[in-house]
Amino acid sequence: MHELRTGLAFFLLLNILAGMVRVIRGPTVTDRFIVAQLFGTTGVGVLILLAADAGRDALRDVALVFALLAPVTVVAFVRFAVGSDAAPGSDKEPRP
Amino acid sequence: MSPLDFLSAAFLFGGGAFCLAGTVGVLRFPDVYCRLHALTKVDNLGLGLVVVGLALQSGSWATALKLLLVWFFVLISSAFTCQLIARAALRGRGAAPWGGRREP
Amino acid sequence: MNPWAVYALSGVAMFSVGLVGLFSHQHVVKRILASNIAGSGVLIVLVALARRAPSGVPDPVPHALVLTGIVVSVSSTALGVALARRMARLRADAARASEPPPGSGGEGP
Amino acid sequence: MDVLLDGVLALCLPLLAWLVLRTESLSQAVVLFVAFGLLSALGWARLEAPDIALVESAVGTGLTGALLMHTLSWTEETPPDIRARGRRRPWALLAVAASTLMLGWAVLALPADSPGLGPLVEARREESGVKHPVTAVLLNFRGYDTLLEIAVLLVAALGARAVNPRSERPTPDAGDDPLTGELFRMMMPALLLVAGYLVWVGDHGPGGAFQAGAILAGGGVVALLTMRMGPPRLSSWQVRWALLTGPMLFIGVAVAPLFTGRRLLELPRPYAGTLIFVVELALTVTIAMVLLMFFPGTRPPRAGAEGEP
Repeated sequence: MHELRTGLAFFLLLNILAGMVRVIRGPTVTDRFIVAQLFGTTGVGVLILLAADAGRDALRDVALVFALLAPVTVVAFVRFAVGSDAAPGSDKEPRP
Repeated sequence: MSPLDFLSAAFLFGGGAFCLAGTVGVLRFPDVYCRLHALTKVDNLGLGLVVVGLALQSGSWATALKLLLVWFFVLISSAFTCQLIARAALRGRGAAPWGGRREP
Repeated sequence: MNPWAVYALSGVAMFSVGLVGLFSHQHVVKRILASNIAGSGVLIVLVALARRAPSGVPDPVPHALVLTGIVVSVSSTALGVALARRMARLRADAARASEPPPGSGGEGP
Repeated sequence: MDVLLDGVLALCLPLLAWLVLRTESLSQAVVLFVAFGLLSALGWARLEAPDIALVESAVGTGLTGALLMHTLSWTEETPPDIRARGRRRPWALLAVAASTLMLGWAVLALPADSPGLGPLVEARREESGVKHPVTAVLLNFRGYDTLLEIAVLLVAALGARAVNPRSERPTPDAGDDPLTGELFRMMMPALLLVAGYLVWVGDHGPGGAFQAGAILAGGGVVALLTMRMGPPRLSSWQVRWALLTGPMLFIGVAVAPLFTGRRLLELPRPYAGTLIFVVELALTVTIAMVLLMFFPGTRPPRAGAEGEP
């Protein structure tokens, strides 16, 4: 079972590396940020796979923290992408 | 390999397949909104199957519940992430949604 | 080539990449990123060396030092970024003051 | 399979670092830097350093990414350092390559199995009052480092606040947007719960004040960036007390043994555990407030020249 888990963790790591292509090629900032979020989730997957080994339970807390702090970067990105004059994501038209 | 291990291995493979699908989706899809769609697939299904697979072989309810908690938080943040990014892309940078024609 | 050596070499490579980046970029935020990367490289070398303990349990003292190192590097990054913001604002004010007010008097400095 | 995983991870860390610094556009560099933080957290996990992976993920990826992204709207997009590319002399590259090789050789020349200070810490761990060796080292055996580290954090927070004085308070109700509002309402209880858990678990497992403080600061940042909360103003007494509780309590605990004939920072054995826990709680509040003060409330400069950020 350890081999299967480590193999899958390695496979997910290859997924992260494959995602690098979109980061380099990504035309807009939003594309790059989407890939960063994809890395976050795949990273959580790798961490919980590694956490299943003996004595590595603390890695689940690391995955928990990753999952919790993902929105922080998203909100910062939204604030940057929408431009700071409009209140981020408010439905009303951005005030002049 | 007990039947439980076979089942959890199947779930793990499923999870890996969805992660692959999500990554390929983010690489191949033509515009921001399709890629967002692919991103959230990795969040809920890819990670979900991996979590279920690990919970099966974790052998203790506490670990299984913690894994489900991690997945629950990822689900919440992924739902909001997708919506916020889509709106930011539509309003801020004005990335036009893909018109359906094959790009070269 | 046991695992700790692989990470130690990777840390050394990161340190030199960060160093090169630090000196070859003019943009402030780029240099802050470069110094962060060089710092991470040093920390990875330190923890990789801590993992050589034959008893399998890695040595906790470098872990505590690196933990402190990461927090200090984050606070130095934050201060550097605050200074970068200040420079950008001063540059913007200077640009606004020097350019002739367009047509209807434009916005105040 | 383990060797493969370690090898690829160790290989692509410097590769990603080089990628971060090679890109021209700043936003791409910042996003790549967030991905780099994630991969280094995986590296810490593989190096059996869960504490550091925890701090890296909480502080490095969570807050530094948000801080850099937040700064992007201030600084111009394509930095004017294209000329730097042409100036790279071959000698400089040769010197760097030589020094890297020397460093690599020096690291490999070290003895392959030196036990380090692990056995020493293990022998004295009961005296420290906590079961987790890293917390024992951090807050008891080398409490001096942590005390000075808190001072560094305070100085950085005051410096960042001094450099951006005009942080006028954005109207908190400007962003009555249902989406981020709901996100904030859902996230805060989870963040508080996990922060409390991490402070408590620091006693016998990886966790502690820095990770918990960073998580609280993450919640604060979401509130700050969605205009639910103005930036913490130094003039309000709550902010000052929040900034001072941690260091003052830690200094108090450090100096108290002097009066009973012991040396500085020599925590009395029976109460060491509870003292450490109380100090960590106070430090969590301070660290959360310090990390929150790094985020300004000011608007980016609306100069005509810059136009679209």
